[in-house]
Amino acid sequence: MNAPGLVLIFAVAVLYSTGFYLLLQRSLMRVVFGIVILGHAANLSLMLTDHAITLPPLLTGKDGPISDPLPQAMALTAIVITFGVTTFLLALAYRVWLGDDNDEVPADLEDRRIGRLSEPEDSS
Amino acid sequence: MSGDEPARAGPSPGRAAGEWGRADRSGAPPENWEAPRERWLSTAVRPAFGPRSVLLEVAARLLTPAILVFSVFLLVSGHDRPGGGFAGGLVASMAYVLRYIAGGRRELAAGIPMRPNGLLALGMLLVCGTAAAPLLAGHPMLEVYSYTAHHLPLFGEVKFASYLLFESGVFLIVVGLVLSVVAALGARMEAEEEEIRGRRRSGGAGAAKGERP
Amino acid sequence: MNTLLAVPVLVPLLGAAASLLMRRAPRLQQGVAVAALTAVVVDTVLLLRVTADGSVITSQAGAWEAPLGVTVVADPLSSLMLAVSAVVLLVVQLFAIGQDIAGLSRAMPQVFHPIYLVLTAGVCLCFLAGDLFNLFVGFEIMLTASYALITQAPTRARVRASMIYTVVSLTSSILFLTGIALIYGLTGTVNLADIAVKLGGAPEELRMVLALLFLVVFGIKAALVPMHFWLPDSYPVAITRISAIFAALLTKVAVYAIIRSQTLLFGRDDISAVLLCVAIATMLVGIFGALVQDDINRLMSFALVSHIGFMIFGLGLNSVAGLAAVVVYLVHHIVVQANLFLVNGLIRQYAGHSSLRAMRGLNTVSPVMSFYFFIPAMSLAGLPPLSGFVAKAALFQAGVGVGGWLVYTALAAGVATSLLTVMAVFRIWVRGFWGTPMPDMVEARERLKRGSHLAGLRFMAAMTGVMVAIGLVVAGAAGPLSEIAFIAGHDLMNGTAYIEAVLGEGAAR
Amino acid sequence: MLLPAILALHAAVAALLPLLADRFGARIFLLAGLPPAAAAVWALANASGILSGAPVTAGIAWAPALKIGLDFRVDGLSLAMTLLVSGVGAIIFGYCAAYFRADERGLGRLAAIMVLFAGSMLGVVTTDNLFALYVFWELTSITSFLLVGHEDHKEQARRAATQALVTTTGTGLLMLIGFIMLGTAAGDYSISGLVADPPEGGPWLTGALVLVLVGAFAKSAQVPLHFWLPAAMVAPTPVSAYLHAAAMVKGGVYLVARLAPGFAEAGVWQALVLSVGLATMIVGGWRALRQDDLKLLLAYGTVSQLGFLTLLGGAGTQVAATAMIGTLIAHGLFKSALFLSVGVIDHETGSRSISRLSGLGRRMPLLAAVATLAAASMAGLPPLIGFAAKEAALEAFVPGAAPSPPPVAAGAMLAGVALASVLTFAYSARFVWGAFAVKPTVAENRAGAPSPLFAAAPVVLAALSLVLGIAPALVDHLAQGYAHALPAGHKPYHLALWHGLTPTLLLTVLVVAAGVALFLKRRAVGRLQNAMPRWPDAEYGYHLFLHGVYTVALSVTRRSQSGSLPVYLGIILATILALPGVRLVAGLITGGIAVPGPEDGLRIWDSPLELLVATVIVVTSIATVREHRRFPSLILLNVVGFGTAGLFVLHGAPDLALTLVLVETLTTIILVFVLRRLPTTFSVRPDGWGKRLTVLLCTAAGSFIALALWLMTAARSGDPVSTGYADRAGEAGGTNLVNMILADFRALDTLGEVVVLVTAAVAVSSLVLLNRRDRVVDESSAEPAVPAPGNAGGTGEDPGPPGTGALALPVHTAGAEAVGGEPAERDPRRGPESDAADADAEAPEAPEAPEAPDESEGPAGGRRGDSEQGEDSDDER
Repeated sequence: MNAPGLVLIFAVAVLYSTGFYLLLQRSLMRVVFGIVILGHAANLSLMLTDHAITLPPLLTGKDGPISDPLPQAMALTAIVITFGVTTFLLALAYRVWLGDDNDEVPADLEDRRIGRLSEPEDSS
Repeated sequence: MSGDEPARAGPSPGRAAGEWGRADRSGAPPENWEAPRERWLSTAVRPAFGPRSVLLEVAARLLTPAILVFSVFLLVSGHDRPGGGFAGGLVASMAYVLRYIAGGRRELAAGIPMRPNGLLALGMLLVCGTAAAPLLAGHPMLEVYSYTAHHLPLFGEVKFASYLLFESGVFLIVVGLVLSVVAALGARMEAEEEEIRGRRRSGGAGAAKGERP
Repeated sequence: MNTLLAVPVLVPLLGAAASLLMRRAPRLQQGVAVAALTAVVVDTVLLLRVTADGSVITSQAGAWEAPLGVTVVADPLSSLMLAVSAVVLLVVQLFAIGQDIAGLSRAMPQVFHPIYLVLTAGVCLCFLAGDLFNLFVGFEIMLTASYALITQAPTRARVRASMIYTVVSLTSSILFLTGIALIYGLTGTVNLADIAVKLGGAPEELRMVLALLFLVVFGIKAALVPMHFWLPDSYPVAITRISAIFAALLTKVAVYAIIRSQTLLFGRDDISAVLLCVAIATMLVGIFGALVQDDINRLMSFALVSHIGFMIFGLGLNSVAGLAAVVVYLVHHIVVQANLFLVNGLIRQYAGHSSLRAMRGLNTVSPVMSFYFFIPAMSLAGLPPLSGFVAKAALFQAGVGVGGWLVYTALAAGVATSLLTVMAVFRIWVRGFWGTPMPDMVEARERLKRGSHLAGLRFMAAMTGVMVAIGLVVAGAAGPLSEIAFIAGHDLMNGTAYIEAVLGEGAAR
Repeated sequence: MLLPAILALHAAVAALLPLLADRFGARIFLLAGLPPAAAAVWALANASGILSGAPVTAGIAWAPALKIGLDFRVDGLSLAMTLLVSGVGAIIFGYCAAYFRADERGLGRLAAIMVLFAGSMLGVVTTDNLFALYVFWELTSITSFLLVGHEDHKEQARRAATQALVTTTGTGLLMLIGFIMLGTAAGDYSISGLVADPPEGGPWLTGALVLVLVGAFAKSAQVPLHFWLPAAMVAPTPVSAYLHAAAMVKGGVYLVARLAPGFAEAGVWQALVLSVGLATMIVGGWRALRQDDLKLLLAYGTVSQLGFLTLLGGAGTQVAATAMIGTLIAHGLFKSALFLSVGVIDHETGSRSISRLSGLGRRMPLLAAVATLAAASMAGLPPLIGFAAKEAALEAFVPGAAPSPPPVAAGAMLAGVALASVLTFAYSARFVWGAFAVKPTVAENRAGAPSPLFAAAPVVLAALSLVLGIAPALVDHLAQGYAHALPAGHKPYHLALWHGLTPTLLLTVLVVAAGVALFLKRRAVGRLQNAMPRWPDAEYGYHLFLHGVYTVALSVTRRSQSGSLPVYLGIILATILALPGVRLVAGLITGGIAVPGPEDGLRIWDSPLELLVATVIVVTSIATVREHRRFPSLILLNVVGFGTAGLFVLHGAPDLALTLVLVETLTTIILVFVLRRLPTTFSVRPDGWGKRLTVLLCTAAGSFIALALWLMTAARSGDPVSTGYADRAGEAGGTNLVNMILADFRALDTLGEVVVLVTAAVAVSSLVLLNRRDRVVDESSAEPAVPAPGNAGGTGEDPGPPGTGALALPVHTAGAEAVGGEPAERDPRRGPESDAADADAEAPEAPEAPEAPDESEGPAGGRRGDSEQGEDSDDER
């Protein structure tokens, strides 16, 4: 009886899909957006391991099932971690932009150099 | 956590230099993210966005103590109702972000009691110290100790628990994080932008007087 | 026990906090860092002594019992990893101090030491975590510290490289979190031992899905083919001390996580076939990449990828001997990889770069440095009598002992990879160390001899020498090491000891 | 336990030598000779005991759990090998003291490595553990790599060293696998135990033996793996004399002989050993016949002799074993003597080419006599030890004289041995003639006689050949010590000069006659050799192998390592789909995973509100993807966040919702800080297959995760552990469970989390708050390679090819301001733009160019000169 409703599952699927899609873009900012959305998706997934509509996990004496506090605590931790790391990613994106004057994820130069070789450079 | 203290508006550039720059052995000019670069900013301090709004600035100043009190409430009452160190810290830092948005980086500098780095280090010491203290008695780390004062005037029965210290550390760290991010991604960029603007002007006219005509 | 298990995490963190306050006193920062790391080394060695007989010790953070509170666990595998990592961390730290003395870290803000200590704590927490979510947190500490470190002295190349590194790592973190959600959804717990018990009652197919998902999650960080691309693009670009510690430790932490999860959590299902295929691909693709590189650091990074494949090979054997071989391999590889990257740091002093295309005659320029390079290079190539040989002998022995056509294929790939590794590392030797020295390298040597950097450089060289010596000690102590490795392998294959140590007698049923 | 101590002495002396080289010059070789001399003396002192059947054993535990142990066991065979390896070694070290000049480069290193080699070789021939054998075996490979490459400024030397290393370590690895297979089959890694009680036959054993033999053959330069040995002749002559005549190349022969008593009966063994040995013997002899460089002549002669030894060692009969020990000793003595003589000639005249030497017999009579004596031993003439050994060898294959090999094979072997002996005689004669004769067409060399010390070593070695020839009983004693382990023939056989008028004696006479004829007709032979088609050369195979490996490596790397982040992430997603994704689908199809029905959890929603919020999230997140303007997409992102927070509220998570709203607000503000600097729209990817594929991939991955989540949560049985928290809340003193978990129950997670925050904060500020001038730090000033005077940043160093450094572009910082003179990317390999990398790729290979002149010197020259005859003109890539 634990599984969440299909609507929410669908929402999670959409969040992950859009997050992944943004992540696969070349624009740095969209990559950051992707991480933010994926963060929501993961936190929502944690939440969905629990029964649906329930009371908050506050022991106030009210009747009724309370929601599972552990995923909430984990999601809270994850939200804050994601926030910290996202700000770093943002600073990094800004710096890439500062250096290259280009809002795109740069490709690795050495890889591209090797990619252009047609013959092994030395085989001795 | 002190509230708004206009009297401490802006640390002197020298002190700032000491904090940020000395460690850099290159002998480069000291880095001070908050102290104004007087050359370029003799007359005006721009807020982060748009023209300066006195109303917003005053509102922000007035709101700050209230927000801070609320954040402390969240911190202290976290064990029994929604809140806690994170929420409290985030709310407290909101106060500063608001001030920054309203009044620019100078306004921000005026409001904060301590450098973000100090907050971070202090918070981390608190958190880790609380975590490590039980080890001295051979107990597992992070064990919570509490002491209940039964007959306190005015408050009656009050419980002091070591997790409050822990939460305070969390609170400080969250505030420190937001402040350093605002300082880095907001104030710093702002300063750069002004510098560029000023340089462009001085390159043309040779006199960088102020921001506005 | 409580203290022993808490020190590797808390002491570096306290040191980091103190160190953050001392930004104006670099000497003091160095002192704090060395003191904290020394404490960790002493502590982890004691831990190793306690657990060397196969016992598993635990501590419940906050004194709450196991599935509720967070458990910190040390078994032979984790304490061995801790001890080796701590020693390597300390030596690299001292190397970094040498660089500071030589004035080579001028442009870096004084945050290296605190963040390095945070990295230490993160690595230790990963090894000690007895809780899946806590493992996630440990990973995050380690990764965030690594983001901060890889961007030290940010050139444009470094910023680019760290972008790739950060985004890939973040992706793996998100997937890790997703995996935790799935596991919690299925079992309702995050305590590793408890998960192990509860997964027993779960449908096998779902367990397999989780096992594979976690293989991917940790495989990204361990740089398993086909998820290895980010590593050779990012590690070589960081400054010496940082690429050394990254290459030595970060992937190994992920390998540790793979071992732990695939044995303790998913041990009852057999995904050896997948592991072996991944291992074959990783070994070959990695070493092929190494063969065509011109930059020593990049070459080493590809070789690193390739040799992760050896460890996965051992894990895929799914036998005590295989796991024991992996443990030996891990210890060997941590030391050797750190060593090689430190030597590359020394090479940069003479050559100014690490490209083989403009490098000749280092052998003549600095015989001592050539020695420091040759020993770990031999060891990496698995040539006797060094630790690499012991590890490889253990691995091949385990492979032959298991048998089966897939294992034989993997063995063949392992032999081919070993030969290609010989070719790759000796290519560095032949092209970079042999030949008539480049004139500017000779000049550089003369300048270094006269310069004010000499003391620092000597210290750096001495630390590299210490690392070489540690590598030799690992080879010499192969007896005790392999004994502990077999005990660890036995514990891993069995799992009962771990579960009962965490959850109490009889919990493993 | 003295033997391990002697081995340790080798290592200790080796460590000492580089320190002493500056002070003592070439005299350090006298010190270097002490450990081998000690080993030889030790062997002699223990000889009687060992030969009487009591092997000396010693052992040092290394890794017992892995069955790796340094166990030693010296029996008859080991004793013979020890005497050869260490005895001849000591003599050669003495010779080195005279050969090398004090100003030779890297003298200390050379001496040290030679001592290490001597120690490793001693280990090879005395150890009793398969792993330890491999250890010492590979140590000889590595030391020989360093010795061959000693003159590392020569391209030729580097190439030859690499070739030898790759060949021997590659096959060594196969051998290791073979050892492990043997050890696993027998449950024992001790060689003596393995030989005494060999594992059962079968494909397993066959495979193991083939692998082991491949390693042995490569080490002993057997056809077709022989090519590395002649190439390795670029090493200094004493090194060649030691490694490539006396010691290292005997390793494979030793291994064959060592295992023969246990495995000679195995079918594959005899077939392999006998055929390879025979082929090597003839190919080597045939090629030796036409070399111009004396050293190469000897090298091919060595190849031939090694084939001979392999043949004898593998035959597995007492007579053959006796012959093998005799030949082993004889070859070690005469070949070293000959190499050392060539060294003297080279040293005195500066040439080793037959076509340039003339009249040395007159100038160096002593040397000529010594070399002739040694060559006579090689040719198998009485009264030298070589003769006695060859007699034994012929005897071993007289059909019917021994139970194995079968008569037909034995006849073939006998014919082969005879043919090889003819060739040997011919090239021996050619050697003496080429080195010392007066040739009318060649100007006479002007060279003085060598110093007595210099000539001493060849004299001693040749004299030993003679003494042992006259008194072969000494060697016979050794030989019987080994041979008695093998099945006996019809009658006992001893090494002697005179056995009476036997068929073998007759054969010897025939051999000598044919050899003389072959020598006299050398011009005709040369023409014949030129006329013969060139055999497919194994060296060509080696180059093919290398080229193949590098081509495969390049194409794999080029295809896999694209350097593009979106591609990398796409592959990660694809892996998720390929591994757990496929598994999940497979489970659903086979029914291994239960799909919950309406009765156990399948429902659309729990409240209409949920549907509303979910719709908002879905719509806005899809809109975020489609929106390319920066601020609208930021607002959409924000709505996604708040929508998620709304779901949290519905799920009874006010703490979470509160935190998420706060975090979302802060994130938005910070995003605005950065976004206002960036372009107003994001770059858009063109529509097309790539985009469609991306959409498909992402949708599949997202759906997989959601589906897995649904199935997993549905499959949970039992309550989560968190129900325990409510019971313990009283103990902890609070009512908000989430906060209690964060601050108390699982405070360690929170501790870690805040550490992450601190680190992120420090990282952000250290990344952005750099001094202006350091904003983009120069690579070399961050870690200055060489702080050049007057250029503190070290930016003046640009060791790369010219032209790339200048391509460093100024960096544009915020807005349009260019930081002038920004020395961005100094690393020559990492040009800031692809043009730079292009220029780089096309730059000529500078490092190799200056070394071309070197190739005209040394053995390379000899080989080149030889190529006019159409041989060895291997295209060197």
